[in-house]
Amino acid sequence: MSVNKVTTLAEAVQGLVNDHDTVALGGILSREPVACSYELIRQNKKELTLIVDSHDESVELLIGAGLVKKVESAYVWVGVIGSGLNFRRAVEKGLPKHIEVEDYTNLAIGMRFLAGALGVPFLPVMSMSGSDIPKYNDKIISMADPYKGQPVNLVPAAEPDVAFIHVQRADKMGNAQIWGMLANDVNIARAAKKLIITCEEIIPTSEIRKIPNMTQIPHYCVDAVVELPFGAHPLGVAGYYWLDTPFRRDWLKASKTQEGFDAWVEEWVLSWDKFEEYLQKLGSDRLAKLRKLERDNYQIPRIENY
Amino acid sequence: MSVNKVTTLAEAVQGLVNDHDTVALGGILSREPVACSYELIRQNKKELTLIVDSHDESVELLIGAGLVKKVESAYVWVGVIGSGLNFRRAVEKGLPKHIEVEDYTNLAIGMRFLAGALGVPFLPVMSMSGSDIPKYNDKIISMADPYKGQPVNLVPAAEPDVAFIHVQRADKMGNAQIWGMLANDVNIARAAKKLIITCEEIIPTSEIRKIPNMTQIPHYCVDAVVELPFGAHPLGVAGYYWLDTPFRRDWLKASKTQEGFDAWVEEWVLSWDKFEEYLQKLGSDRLAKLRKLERDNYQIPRIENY
Amino acid sequence: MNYTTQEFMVSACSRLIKDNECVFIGVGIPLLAGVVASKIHAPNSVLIYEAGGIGAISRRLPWSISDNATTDNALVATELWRVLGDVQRGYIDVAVIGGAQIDKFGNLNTTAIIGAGKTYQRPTTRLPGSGGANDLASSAKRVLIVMRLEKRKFVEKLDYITSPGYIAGPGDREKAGLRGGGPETVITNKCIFRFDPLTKEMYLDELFPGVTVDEVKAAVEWDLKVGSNLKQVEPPTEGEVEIMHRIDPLGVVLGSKSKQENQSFEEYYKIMKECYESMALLI
Amino acid sequence: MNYTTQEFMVSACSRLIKDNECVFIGVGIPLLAGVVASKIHAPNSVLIYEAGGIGAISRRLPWSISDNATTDNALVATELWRVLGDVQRGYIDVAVIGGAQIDKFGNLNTTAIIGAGKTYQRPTTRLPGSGGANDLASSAKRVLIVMRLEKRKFVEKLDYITSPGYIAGPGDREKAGLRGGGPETVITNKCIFRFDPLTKEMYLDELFPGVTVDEVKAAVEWDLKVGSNLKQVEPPTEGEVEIMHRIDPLGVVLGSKSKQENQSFEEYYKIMKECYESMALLI
Repeated sequence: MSVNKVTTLAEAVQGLVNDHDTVALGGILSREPVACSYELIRQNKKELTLIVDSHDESVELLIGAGLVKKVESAYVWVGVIGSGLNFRRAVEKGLPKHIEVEDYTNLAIGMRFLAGALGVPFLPVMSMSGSDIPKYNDKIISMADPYKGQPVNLVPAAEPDVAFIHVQRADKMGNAQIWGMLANDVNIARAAKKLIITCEEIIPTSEIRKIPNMTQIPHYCVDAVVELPFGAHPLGVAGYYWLDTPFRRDWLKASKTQEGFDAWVEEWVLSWDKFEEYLQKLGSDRLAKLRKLERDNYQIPRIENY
Repeated sequence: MSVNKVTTLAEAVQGLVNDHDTVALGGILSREPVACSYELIRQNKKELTLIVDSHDESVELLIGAGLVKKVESAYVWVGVIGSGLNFRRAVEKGLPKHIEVEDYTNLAIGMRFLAGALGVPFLPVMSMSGSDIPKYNDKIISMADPYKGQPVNLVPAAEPDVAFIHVQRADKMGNAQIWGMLANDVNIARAAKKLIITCEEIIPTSEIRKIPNMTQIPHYCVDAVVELPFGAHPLGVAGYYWLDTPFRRDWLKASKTQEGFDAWVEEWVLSWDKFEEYLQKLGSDRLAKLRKLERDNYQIPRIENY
Repeated sequence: MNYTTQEFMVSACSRLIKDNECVFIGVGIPLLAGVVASKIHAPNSVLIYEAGGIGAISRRLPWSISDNATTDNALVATELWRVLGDVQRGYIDVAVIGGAQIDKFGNLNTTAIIGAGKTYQRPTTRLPGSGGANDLASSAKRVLIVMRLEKRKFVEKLDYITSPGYIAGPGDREKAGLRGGGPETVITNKCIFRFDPLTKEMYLDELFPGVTVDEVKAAVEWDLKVGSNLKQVEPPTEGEVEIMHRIDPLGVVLGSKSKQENQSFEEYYKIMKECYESMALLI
Repeated sequence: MNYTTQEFMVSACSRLIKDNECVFIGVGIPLLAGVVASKIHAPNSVLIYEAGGIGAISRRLPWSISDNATTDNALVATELWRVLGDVQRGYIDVAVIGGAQIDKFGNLNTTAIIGAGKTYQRPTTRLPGSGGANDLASSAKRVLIVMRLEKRKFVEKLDYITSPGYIAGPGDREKAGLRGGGPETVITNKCIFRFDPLTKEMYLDELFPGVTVDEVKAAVEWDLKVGSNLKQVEPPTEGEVEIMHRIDPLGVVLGSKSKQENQSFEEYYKIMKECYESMALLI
C-alpha cells in the first residue's frame, strides 16, 4: 500500500484548482490553511466561491486579494483581535470587488459538509427558525417534518470542487491524523471533489498504524499531500506552534486600507519564490519561540505500542 | 470535576430500565454488552423493543429469553459460526413468543442513531430504493429531494429509552474512550435518553486528559458507569480479549431447541449471584488465554505525554 | 476597593453559572467568568468550546473558540458539528453569547447593520455573522447575553435577526420549534436586564453601583420597564478578582486594548510565558 | 494437482480485485480472496470492513466484519455509519456480498423465505436481514456476489428483494437513483455468471473444470442463457493456494465445518496461536 501523493503546494494548486471553483478551507483559527491562501493569491485563482464555517486570515486574505466572488459562511472575522476589515470593505464598499454573501450558522454549515460527506442532497437542522437567516437565503428550505410535524430547516449538501486542510501529520498516501479540535475537517475531506492535505510532518505509514483511531481522513479522500511546516502561520497548530499575535496585529493594521493590504501582500506573499523564504523572513528565533509557547503547554503524545 | 456515576450493573438496570422500554445496544460482535443482556434476563425486563444495527449474542439472548416484543434491525445472526436460532424460532414459530420485525440496512440504522444524536426528527439515505425494505416498513418515507429531485428515503430518529455500551475505558464521570472499531456507539450514546456505560477498566480522569481526541462519549451523555471486566464474553474487546469460539459454539448448540436454550440460561445466567461467579465458572486459565490471544496481537498503546 | 467594569461584568456573569452545568462559552468576558465560577462556586461545571474542546484546563487564555488552548488537558477533543449537534440535542445547560444589536425580546443581530437605502448584500456595516450563536440561542437550555450598553445597540427594531430571543413575544419560540429556553439575563457594563416571564420583555433588574435608571433608559431605544424590586449588582469579591487577574495577567480581557497595540514579538513572548506560568500555579 | 471448490472460489474471486482498489469485504471466502489479491497482483488494494476497520494487516483471520482483528495494524479505525457513508459517497470501488436467493437480474434476498400462506412477519424461514449488503449493492462502484449454486437459490422470483441488482431490468437502477454500478459477477462453486450489458440478465460465462452446462441449468429456475464464448475458470495457482492456507491454517473457510464441531477450548487456543504465528511469517 504505497501510492505516493506527495507534491509541492504550487503544483497541487496549479493542477487541482481552477478559476470559478468552489473552495472549502479546514481548521478554524487553529490549522487554518493560511499558506494555501498565499499560494492561491500567488497563482491568482479567480472568481472563487468559498464555503466556510468560521474563518479568520485564510478567508480574509483571499477576499482582500480580490479572488472571491461569493462567501457561503457562518462567520468571517479576525478572532478577538479585530474586525474582518477586508470582508467588510468588500461587502460594504465593493473593494477590491464586491462579494456576494450567503449566511448560515456554524451548525448549518457543519450539516452542509456532513451532507456532502454522506453523499445525500440535504440534511435538516432545528436552528435558524425564528431568525432572518432563511429569509435572506433561498437555499434554506423550511418544512414540517413528516414524522412529528416539527418545523425543520433543510440545508443543501456542500460539494466543494476543492478543499484545503492543514493537519499535524499525514503519510504519503494521505492518511491524516489531526490532534486537538477537529472543526468540520472530517466531513470537509469527504465532501470535497478534490482534497489537498498540507501537513506539519509527513510520517511513515507504520506510525499511522500505531493508532488508527486517530486517522480522521482516509487516504481515499486525498488527492495531494504537501509537507508544509508552519503552514498555518500566523495562526496556530496544536502541538506545533502558538498564535503569532504581533504578526496578526501588523497585517490587520495594514488591512485598514486596500492600499495597505495590497502593500502587505506584496511584501509577505508575492516577494518570495518558496514558502521557506517566508519562514526565513520571519526568522528562526521567532519560529522557535512560537513552537516553545505551544510545546511548553501541549505536545502530541508519544504513542508506544507494546 | 468529579461527579461520580459508578454503580453496579444490577443497580443500573434496576434504576434505569423499565418494562416496555426501547433499548439500544452498542458494539458489533466486538464489545457487544453481553453481560448487560444477562442482567436484563436476570431482572426479567419485559416487552422490550430493540433498535440494533447488526448484532449477535447480545440480541439473541434477549429474544430467546422472551424479553423482546419487537426488533428494529439490519441484521440479527451469530456471525460466521451459525444461524440466529432464537431469532428464527421467535419470528417463524412464535417461540418463546412472537417478535415483530422491522427491517433496515446498516446505514439506515446508523442514520437513525445519528438523527437521534443530533436531535433532528429524520435523516435521508440513498440506500433501500429498488428493494422491498421500504415496502414492508411504513417508517421509511420515500421522497424526491427538493434540491435536485433525486429519490431519497427518510428514516426516523432512534430515541431509545436506554442504551448499553461496553467500552475499554471510562472515568467515573463517564467519559469513555473506545479503541478499534466504533460501530455506531458515538451516536447511540447521544441518541439514548439514558445511557449505561460498562467498561473493562475505570481509569482516572487524568488518563482521559492525556488523549482527549480518543474520548468518543462525553460524560454528559452518561447516567451510570459500571466496571465490568470481560463484560462482552464470549465476544471480544480490542486490546482486552479475543472471541471464545468454543463457548459460542456450545451455547449455539444448546439453542437448537427452546428447552436447550432455557437450560443453558439456567446454567450460565441464572445460577450465579454476581458476574464474578460467572467468570469463576469459566476459570481464570481460560480467561487468561483469551486475553493472551488478543494481546499477542493488539494492545491499547501506551500514551506518553512529554 | 475599586473595581473596573470588566471585573464587574466577569463577576456578575460568573455567578450565573451553576455547579454541574455544561457551559458553552465564548472568549473574552464569558471565558473568564467560566473559569472564575469553576474555581469558586461551580467546581463541577464543564466549559465547552464550539470547535470541539470540552472540559479543557488551559494554562493559556484562549483567544478564540478554536485555538490550541481550547483542548489543552481536555476531557474531549472532537468536531464542531458534533459539539453543536450536542447543543441541538439538548445537552448544554447554559450558553453565553454576545451581539452588536439587541431588541426588547432579546433577539440579537450580529450579521449586518443594513442602514437606510442599503441592502443585506450591500449594508452600511457588515458584521461577522452568526457563527454558532444562532444554534446556541435556539437550543441551549439557558442563554446569557453579554454586551456593552451603548447607543444604537439596544434598539426598537433589529436590522436583521441573527439569533432568536423571544422573537415577537410569548409563544413564538414554541411556534418556531425552538427547544432552548431563550435568553435569561443580559449582562452589560452598567446594569443587568432580565425578561418578564409573561410578556417576555426585557426589563432592568440590577444596577451597577453609581449608575442611574435614567442613564440606562437613555441608552435603550424602547420604553424600558424597570423591575419592581430593582437591585444593585453585588461587587466582585477579592477572591474573584484575584483569580481573573491570574488568568489574564496581560490584560487581554481585563486590561486596555491600546496597551497591547504596539507590543513587539519579544514582549508578546515574555507576557505569554508569564501567563501560562501564572496559570500553572492555579491548577 | 487437485483443488477444492473453496480454493477455486477464493482464487476466482481474488482475480476480480484490481490493484489500487478500495475493497469492501465480507468474511469467509471474500476475505481470503482479498488477502490473496493483496499478496499477489493487487499490492495497493485496501480492505475495508463495515464496522470501522480500514486497511488492517491482521495476523488473525477475522471472523466477522467487526471483530478485533478488523482493526489490527489498520490505517483507520472509525465508525460504521462513517464507513457506509463513504460507500454512499462513492469512495468504494468494489464490494463482495452474498445472498440466500438471487434472481436473474442479480437482486438478492437475505431477509426471509416467506413461503406459501406465510407473511413477512411470520415467514417460513427468517434470514438475518440486509446488514450493510443493501447499502453496498446500492452504492459500490462494482459488486461481486459469492454464493453456492444450489436448488432454490437461483430463483425466478425472490420472496423479498433485500439488495438491488438491476431490479426489473435496464434503466431501473437509474430510476431508483442508485449510484453504484450494480452486480458485475456471480462466483459460485460450479461456475461464474456475468450480466448482459444490454438486457442486464445473468448469463453463464465460465465453468469450473468438470462441470457441464446442463448441470448448471438444472440448478437455475429461469431459462439461463449461456455466453457465446463460454470459458473455463482458470484453476488456482500454487502460490494462491499456499497463501490462502497460511491465512487459514485451521480451515475455518477452506476446511470442513465438522472438523471444528467438537473442538475443546485447549485445541482452539492452540490452533488460534498457530494461526497468528503462521500469518506473522507472511507479513
